Amino acid sequence: MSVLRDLFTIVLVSAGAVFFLAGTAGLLRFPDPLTRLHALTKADNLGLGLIVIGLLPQADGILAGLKLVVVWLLAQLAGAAATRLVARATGRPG
Amino acid sequence: MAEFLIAMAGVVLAVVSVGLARVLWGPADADRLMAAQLLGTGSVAAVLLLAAAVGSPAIVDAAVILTLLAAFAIAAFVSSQFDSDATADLPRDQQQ
Amino acid sequence: MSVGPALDAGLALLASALAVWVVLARQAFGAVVGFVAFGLVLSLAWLRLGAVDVALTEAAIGSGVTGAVLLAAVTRLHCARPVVAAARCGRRTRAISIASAGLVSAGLAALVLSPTDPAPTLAPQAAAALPELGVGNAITGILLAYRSVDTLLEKIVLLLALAGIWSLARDGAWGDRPAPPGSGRRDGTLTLLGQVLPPLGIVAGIYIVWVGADAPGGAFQGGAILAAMWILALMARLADPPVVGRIGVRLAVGIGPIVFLAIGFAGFALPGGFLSYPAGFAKPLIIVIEVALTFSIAVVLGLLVLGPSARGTQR
Amino acid sequence: MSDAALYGLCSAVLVGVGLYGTIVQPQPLQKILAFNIVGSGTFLLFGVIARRGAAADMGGDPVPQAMVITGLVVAFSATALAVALLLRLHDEAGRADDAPTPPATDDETSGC
Repeated sequence: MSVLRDLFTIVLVSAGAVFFLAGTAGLLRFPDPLTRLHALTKADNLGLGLIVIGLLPQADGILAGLKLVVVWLLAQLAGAAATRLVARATGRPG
Repeated sequence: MAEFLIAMAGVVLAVVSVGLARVLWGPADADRLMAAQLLGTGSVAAVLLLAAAVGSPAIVDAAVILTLLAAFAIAAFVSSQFDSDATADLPRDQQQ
Repeated sequence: MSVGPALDAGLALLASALAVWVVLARQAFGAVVGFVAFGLVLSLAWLRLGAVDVALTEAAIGSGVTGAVLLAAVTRLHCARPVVAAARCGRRTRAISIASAGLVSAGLAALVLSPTDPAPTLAPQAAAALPELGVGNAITGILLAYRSVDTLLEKIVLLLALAGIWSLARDGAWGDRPAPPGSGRRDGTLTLLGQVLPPLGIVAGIYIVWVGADAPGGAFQGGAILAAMWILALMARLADPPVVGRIGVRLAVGIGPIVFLAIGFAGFALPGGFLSYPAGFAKPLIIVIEVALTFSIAVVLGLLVLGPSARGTQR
Repeated sequence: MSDAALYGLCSAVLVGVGLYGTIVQPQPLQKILAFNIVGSGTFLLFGVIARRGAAADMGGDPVPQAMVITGLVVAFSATALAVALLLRLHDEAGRADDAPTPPATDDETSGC
C-alpha cells in the first residue's frame, strides 16, 4: 500500500517538474511576451497543481492536505490575476 | 522517499532558475517580471516538496506567505506601471 | 542524504549569482527584479538552515514588502530624467574596491571555515526556560520575553523611520493623506484581486500570528501579511490612505509599543524588574503584547510603504 | 562540506559583492540594493552560527535567529526611508531641471 502511495507521488511530482521544464523552455524560447506568458501559466497551474496532488498522499491528516490545496488555490487565483495584469502591462489590449 | 522529494525540489528550482535568464535579457520589463513569477511559483513548489520531505507542516506556511506576497508584488508592479502610462502625456507639474 | 548538499550548493550559488547581477546590472528595473528573486532564494536557504521563522520573515518582509517598495520606486524613477549625473568610478577606484571587498570576504570565509568547538549555543538554556513561559516556540519566547528590550527598541526604530518618511512631506501636505499606491486608474482585475485576496490574506496573517506561540510564525510575519493586504486594497482603490495627522492613526501606530512599555513598567511593581512577567501570567501577557504589536506593525509597515503625505490625492 | 560551511561561504561572498556594489555602483537605487545585500550576507552568517549551535532538539540556536528577525525588520525600515529620500531627491531634481540653472546635486557623485 505504501509502495503504491509512494509510486503515485513519484509519478505526479515528476510530471509536475516536467511542466515546470516546459514553462521555462517556453519562457526562454517563445518569440513575444504574450506567448511567453502563455507558457508561464502552464507551469503555474499544472506544474504546481500536479505537485500538490502528488504530495497529498504524503500529508499527515486531512487538515494538512487541505492546506496544500489552499496553497494551490491561492496560487491559481493570484496567478490568473497576475497573468492578466502582466498581459495588460505588455501594452496590448488584454 | 524524503531523498526523492528533496531531489525534486532541487530539480524544480534548477529548471526555474534557468528561466531567470529572462531577467538578464528582458527585453521588456514584463518579461523580467514573468521570470520572477516563475521563480516564485517554483519556490512555492520547492517549499511544499521540502515540507513533505522533512515532515514539518509549519514549512507549508512559508508557501502560503510566498504565494500571497508574490501576488502582492506583481500587483504593485502593474499598478505603478499603469501610473507611468497614464501620466506620460500630462505636463510635468500635474504628475505630482 | 546525498541530495541535500547538492541542493544547498545550488541555492548558495544561485544566491551569489543573483547578488552579482543586482550589483552589476546596468538597468535598475532588472536589478530590482533580481533582488526580489534573491530574497526568494534566501528564504529557501533559511528553510534549509532549519530556521523556519526566519524563512517566513524573509519571504514576507525581505522579499515581499521590500520588493513592492522597490518596484513602485523604480517605475517612478524610470519615467523621468535621472536624478544625478551618475559618475562611473575610475579604474583605480574599482581595483581598490574589489581588493578591499575581497579582503573582507576572505576574512569572513576564514572565520566560517574555522569553527570553534564546541560551537557556542544558548539553545539548551532557551529550551529549559520555555515551560515557565508557556510558549512552545523558542523564538517567540526570545523575542517577547528573554530579549524583549531588543524587540521594543526595534519598534522604536520602525517609528523613527516612519517619522523620517513623514517629515519628507512638502509643507502644504503636512499631516495629510499619502498618495495612494499605484495610479488612479481603476482596473477590473486589480479590483477583483483587491476584493478577493485581502480576506484570505487577513485570515492567513492572523493564523500566522496565532500559531506563532507554539510553531514558526509571529507578530512580524503576520503583521507584514496584513500590511500587504491593506496596501493591495488601497491599490485597487477600495479604500483611501489615512490622513496621517489624525489622532486615530497616531494611536494605531503607537499602540503596540505603548502596551509593551506599560507591561514593561508594570514589571517594576509586580515581579520586580523592567519587562519581567509575573509567574503564571507570562503567556497571557505575551499574547496581549503580541496582538497589539501585530496591529501596530501592520499599520506602520503599510504607512512606510505608502510614503510621505502628498496634497490633493483625494480623487 | 557541511551545509553550515557552505552557506557560510555564501554569506562571505554576499558581503563582499554587496560591499563592492555599495562603493562602485553609480545609481543610488542600486547602491541601496547593494547595501541590502551586505545586510543579507550578515544575516546569513548569523544563520550559520545558529545552525552550528543546534542543540536541545532545535534545528539551530534560537537566539541568533531571533536577532535576524529583528534585523530584517530594521533593514526594511531603513530601506523604506532611503527609498523615500531618493524619491524626494528625484522630485527636487526634476523640478530644478525646469529652472535655468540646476542646483548642485553632486553630493551623490562626489563620494565616488
